[in-house]
Amino acid sequence: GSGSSSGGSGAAAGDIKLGMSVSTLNNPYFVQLRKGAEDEAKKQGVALTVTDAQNDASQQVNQIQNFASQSMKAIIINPVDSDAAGPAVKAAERSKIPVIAVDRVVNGATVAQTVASDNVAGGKLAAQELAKQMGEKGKVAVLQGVPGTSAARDRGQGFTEGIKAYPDIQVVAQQPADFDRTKGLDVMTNLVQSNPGITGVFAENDEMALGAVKALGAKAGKEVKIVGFDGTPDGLTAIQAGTLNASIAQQPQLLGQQAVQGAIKAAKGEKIEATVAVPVKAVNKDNVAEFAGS
Amino acid sequence: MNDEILRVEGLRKEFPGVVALDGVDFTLRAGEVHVLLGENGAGKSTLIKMLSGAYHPDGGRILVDGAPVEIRTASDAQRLGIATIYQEFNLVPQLTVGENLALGRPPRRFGFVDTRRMHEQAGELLRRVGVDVDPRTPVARLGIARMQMVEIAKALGLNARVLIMDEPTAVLTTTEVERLFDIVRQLRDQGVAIVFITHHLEEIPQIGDRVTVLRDGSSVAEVPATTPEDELVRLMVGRPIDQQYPREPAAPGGTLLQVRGLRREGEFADVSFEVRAGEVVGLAGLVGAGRTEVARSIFGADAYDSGEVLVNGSPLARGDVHAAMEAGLGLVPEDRKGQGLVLGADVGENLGLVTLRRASRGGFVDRPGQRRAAAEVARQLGVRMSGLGQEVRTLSGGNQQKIVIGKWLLAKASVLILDEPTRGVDVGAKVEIYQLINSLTASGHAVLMISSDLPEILGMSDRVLVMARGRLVGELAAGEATQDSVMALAVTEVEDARVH
Amino acid sequence: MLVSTNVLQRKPPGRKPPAAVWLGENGALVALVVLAVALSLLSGDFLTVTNLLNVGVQAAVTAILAFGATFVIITGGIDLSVGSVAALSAIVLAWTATDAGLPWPLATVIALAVGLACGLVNAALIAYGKLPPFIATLAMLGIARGLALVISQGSPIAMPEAVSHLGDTIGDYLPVPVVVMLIMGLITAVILSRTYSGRAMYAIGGNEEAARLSGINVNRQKLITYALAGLFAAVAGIVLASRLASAQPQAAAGYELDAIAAVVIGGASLSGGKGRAFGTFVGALILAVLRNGLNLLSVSAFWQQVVIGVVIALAVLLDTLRRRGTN
Amino acid sequence: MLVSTNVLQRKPPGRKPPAAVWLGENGALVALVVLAVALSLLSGDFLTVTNLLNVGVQAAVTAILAFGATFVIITGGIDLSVGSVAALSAIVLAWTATDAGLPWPLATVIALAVGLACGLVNAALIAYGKLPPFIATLAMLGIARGLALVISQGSPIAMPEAVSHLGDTIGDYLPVPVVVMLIMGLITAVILSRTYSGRAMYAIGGNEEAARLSGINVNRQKLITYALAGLFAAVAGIVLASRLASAQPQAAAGYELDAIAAVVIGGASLSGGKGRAFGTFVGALILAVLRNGLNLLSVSAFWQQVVIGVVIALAVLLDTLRRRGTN
Ligand SMILES: Nc1ncnc2c1ncn2[C@@H]1O[C@H](COP(=O)(O)OP(=O)(O)OP(=O)(O)O)[C@@H](O)[C@H]1O
Ligand SMILES: Nc1ncnc2c1ncn2[C@@H]1O[C@H](COP(=O)(O)OP(=O)(O)OP(=O)(O)O)[C@@H](O)[C@H]1O
Ligand SMILES: [Mg+2]
Ligand SMILES: [Mg+2]
Repeated sequence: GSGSSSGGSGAAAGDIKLGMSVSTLNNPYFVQLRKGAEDEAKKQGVALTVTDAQNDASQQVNQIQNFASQSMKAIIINPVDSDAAGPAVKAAERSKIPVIAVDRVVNGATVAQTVASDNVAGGKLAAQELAKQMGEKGKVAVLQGVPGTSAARDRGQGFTEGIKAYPDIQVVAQQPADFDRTKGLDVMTNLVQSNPGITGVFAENDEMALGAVKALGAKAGKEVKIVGFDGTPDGLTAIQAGTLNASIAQQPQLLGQQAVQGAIKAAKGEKIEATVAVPVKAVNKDNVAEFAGS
Repeated sequence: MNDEILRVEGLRKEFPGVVALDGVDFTLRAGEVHVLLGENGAGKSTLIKMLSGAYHPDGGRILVDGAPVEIRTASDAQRLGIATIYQEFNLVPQLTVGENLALGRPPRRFGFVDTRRMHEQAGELLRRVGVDVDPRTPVARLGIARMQMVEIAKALGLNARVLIMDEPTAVLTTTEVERLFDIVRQLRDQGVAIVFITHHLEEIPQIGDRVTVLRDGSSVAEVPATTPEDELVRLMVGRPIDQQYPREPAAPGGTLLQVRGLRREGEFADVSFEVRAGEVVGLAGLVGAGRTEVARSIFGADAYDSGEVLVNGSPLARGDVHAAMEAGLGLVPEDRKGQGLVLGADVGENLGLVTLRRASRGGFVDRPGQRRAAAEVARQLGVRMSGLGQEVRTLSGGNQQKIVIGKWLLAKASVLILDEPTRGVDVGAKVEIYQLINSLTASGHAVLMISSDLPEILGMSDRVLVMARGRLVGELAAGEATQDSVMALAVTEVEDARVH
Repeated sequence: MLVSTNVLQRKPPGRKPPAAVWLGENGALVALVVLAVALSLLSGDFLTVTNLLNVGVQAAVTAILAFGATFVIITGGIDLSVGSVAALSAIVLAWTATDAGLPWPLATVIALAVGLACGLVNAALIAYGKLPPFIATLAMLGIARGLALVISQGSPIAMPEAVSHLGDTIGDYLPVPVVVMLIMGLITAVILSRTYSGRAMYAIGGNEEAARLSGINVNRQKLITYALAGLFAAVAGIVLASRLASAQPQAAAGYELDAIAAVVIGGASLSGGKGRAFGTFVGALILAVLRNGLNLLSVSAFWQQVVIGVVIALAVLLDTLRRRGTN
Repeated sequence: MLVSTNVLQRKPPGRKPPAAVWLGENGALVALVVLAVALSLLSGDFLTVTNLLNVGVQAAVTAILAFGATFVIITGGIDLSVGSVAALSAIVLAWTATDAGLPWPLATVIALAVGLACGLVNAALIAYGKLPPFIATLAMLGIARGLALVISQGSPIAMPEAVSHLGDTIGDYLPVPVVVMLIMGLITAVILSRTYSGRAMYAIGGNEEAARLSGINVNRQKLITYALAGLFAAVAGIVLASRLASAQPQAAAGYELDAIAAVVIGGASLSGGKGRAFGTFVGALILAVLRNGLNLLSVSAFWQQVVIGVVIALAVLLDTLRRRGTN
């Protein structure tokens, strides 16, 4: 089973109960993040409860409130939206429960620690990586995530800023594919029709990138360079196969692991760093072996 | 008796709050027409629904050919050779006539429905009952009367040994009734046993052999069909009725309703007449003559192409029910289920529907006041119900009809158009409705009454208009109107307004 | 008088005790109670004042949307746009109050007007354009969401401080969303049972043709019905945004199904003519209690959807079986 | 007898020319043609063979789901679970073929059986449990999705090579999904118009009581109806996963609304008794053409939803207005 509450085997960490609200489990990236957290919790022998906010900010508030009534010792929040997470965190604050933010920052309230890799920075890195692969010239299409979500916003913003540095690269189309592989396939197929000269694709997550890989068939990774985001297992496999050129790996498992470590410390009342930066890395054919193992 | 097909012993059926049947005994022989008689709500329909598998009895038993049987579903009944024409139509409006006739048992070829043969067979059946309608017409396009004929054809198609007909004549005119009786007699002579329910007592000696009278859910008598009407009424209602059509003419006043040159392409043309205060004007004609269409157009329920309707001298906007009501018109529609009632709502709610606006102040409804008024009308009409809270769907057919009339009686419309108002209403309650019509006209209101029940038209109208093929073909004063004179007009050869 | 009147009951009316009648009409309530009892046995955290207030807050937005949907469903229609309209209204409020710099009371009025307008467009398409309600409101679902994104440029907008208090508590305990939910519920109950329009909604849903021939201006009443749904959606959107102190263009996505589910669990029928404010309220509470309980019990995320599905089916099954038992 | 019966019939049948009848019954087709013409004027890339085949492929999954939903909607029901069931079936196929190591034909049969089973559970809840279809299938929506997540642990599973050919083309051009869609459409048309069950579906949707009293075993026909919807969903799920060569637990989320919209755009009524396979096909094409066109025209992400909403409303409006003109 995919039991999310990994019971503590040893009483080493006492009866520490942690709650974690993940923005969505619709996406392998967050499934990885959860896995990292659960593995760490098991290792440290604490009870961790994971809930899925299904990309709905208000449901996330509900979950944080519910954690507070369950008297969790610390709460990990993976915000659906940075701004909307504020009131939720405030609610926990009132109950004097420390909150760790993971993957996205929380605005409008103070958290004990933020464990994140920067999406905007990731977007910039993606622009650099794609430019490098394309020889700094050509036409690019962008597959956007669900409009209005912070990941789509930040990655898009980072990419747009980053790509400006390359005057010979033109962004000829930006279309939403909702972080979904099927939509990535359909939208890419359509874009190839209207923009036959595309030589580069940036997809705001690996799922859409893999859809684009399908759409481009034999051209994927060769005539048309594709850069994804997240470094999911399927994405890494595609990089090894040479159909995906690169992905911005955020090491979600590491994020989850760090967050749990921070939460345990906070629960015990220890002092912790305000921010833990988990590096983003461009994964490509050259370094994919390092990541594939993890 | 050796030719006895069906026997019912001590049958009981209870609904929440009502015992519909309380120990009914009844026998049916091959080759007879057995009439079931009883007031509205006496339990006739409930009884036959247990024979057809629509309801399951709470007590008693049913024997077919001397052996007790369980009839749980419609297919059980079909297997036993029992076919039923229900009081409320059971047709699928979206499907074609042919498909409705073969519903549940379409002819098949290689496992697939054989549409061609289905429609051929349907054509034959329709010819047998004498309706000339294309089997490929969707049922939704038929009028009430022709739907009834389709129902009859559908039951005939089952080639049953027992044929049950629940008020088949309620919406038919003399012509179709004659036609139906011919068919019934043929079937009877072939040995089919027929259960026949009607509120038209004059039909009993014409078609029946024996009569079983139900009262308050029990069988109270079994008499030959030749029993005099008075005696039947006494058995049914418990006391005699002295006058069936108690019309008390009022002095006619000014013109309330004027219809001038009304025409709708393909439906009716040149319809002009007036109705004066205090009058009851009857509108007669064969089925399909277009009376319903004219009535609906006057009331604004349908639009028309040209012509004019004036109420109290002022012209009425076309196709605007609301305006018609404001001006003082009312319409009791012929199709109570489709147009008259909110079946899922309760009696009080339905009775209060027309007067809802009037009972509202500043948007809020005076519900206690509405309930009181509803209770009063229900009492006047003798509605048999467990209370104002009973869902209209569960009322007997005749009682439903009383609700449709009742809600318009509450509205006190100055010109009330009644389309088949006493369809399915028992003799006693009919008299009550006629009395109410009298009191309306006595207080200066007027009534335009469409009815396929010719005696009713003759008995209650001060003046009779006759329509044929979408045109008004004649007008008869109360004195000159007789069965023959009206029918003679109804079949006049005129140019058909319905031909394009 | 020749005819006897309506006292034909040989069987004594056989009235049920009032409690039974009331329960009979509120089958969903039984399900809610069963659910609550089960949860308080399973989790010590469930039956605490704070948690129950949380459940109230968590039910509020769905309940308000569902109250609006109740009107529509009673007329035999459906409104898929409520979630999107809620988001659009909130975005309009936040945008007019911050970017356009209008005072917040004016911004609030504009936001409510936007909700109303969306409802009126739905109604016009349905009543005059004869579109099936499913299609008209599905179109509005996309349009309102799209406009919310366009106006906000895809980013959340902070709510004006003053309005955000709608997400707070009165005193230390009483959460404002709960109060708003109760008020909207009361308004719904009064409209449905006491006003002309409310009664007309039942008639239209029961038999539109009969309603029309009884002089009810069906088109006008449909305008009122969908306008109310739009207005309620705007209120729900504002409450939601206040809780988050931020108006999100993606807020309340998918809530339409929850709202409709609450109405149907509450005993309404999608074919119209049936439904009550109290039933809808109970329906919304069942959904909120269920989600809250699953969190408290730490049911794994993947299994939660399964459990929610099973419990919703069971809750309504309980109701239909019980009702069949009575008949 | 006073009159011969035949004088009653005066009105000649008044048939319209066949083309008009056909168009009149396929109003959505007009909308599709208008849309296609508009797009080919706006974008030179639209009217190419490749692009049209793309549109076909992109319509396939929705169309297959919608064919299944057509059965349900004709009976007056609704099926919200088709998207989830599609995902579950695909996951089951991929999982049994890879993790459990079964041969792919067996895995495929199991996947189809899973879809069928989901449909049967829906039907049992509706026919025997008397649950409203909305609730029963909403429950199944959650249950099937949850099970897909549980089985897959939330991660995509690779599809067996052999099955993935379903996503390829026959020869150089003809895409298999298009072929599958056409076959499923044909099956739907034949079932609806030629089989006992198909005709029974119309009868049940038009007047359930009449159907029952005519000896149709309504419960059994509902079982068949929802079972077909489940089976079609499984086929859609397998086609979808084959296109990606990977079964995704979140695949086809939200597709239920698209499927229902396709059916309704195609002329069916949610109150039952109406609907045709060809109409549904056209409805699904309209949605696919629309999405394809927006990509070709590079409409901005935020505006896309607005445009889709407006065009859907206009397409159906065109149909209702035209129909009103004729009558
Ligand atoms: N489903 C039901 N639920 C509750 N009461 C019912 C139901 N069906 C019938 N009844 C009641 O049973 C009684 C008998 O009804 P039934 O329809 O058999 O009368 P009927 O003799 O056919 O009358 P009519 O001449 O008006 O058709 C009525 O009081 C009716 O209200
Ligand atoms: N013999 C016929 N030939 C052609 N159309 C007919 C015929 N009979 C009826 N119709 C049409 O069927 C519809 C309804 O018929 P219905 O049997 O209800 O009669 P009606 O028009 O209501 O007349 P009435 O109320 O006088 O019986 C009308 O549109 C009518 O024009
Ligand atoms: Mg009866
Ligand atoms: Mg008529």
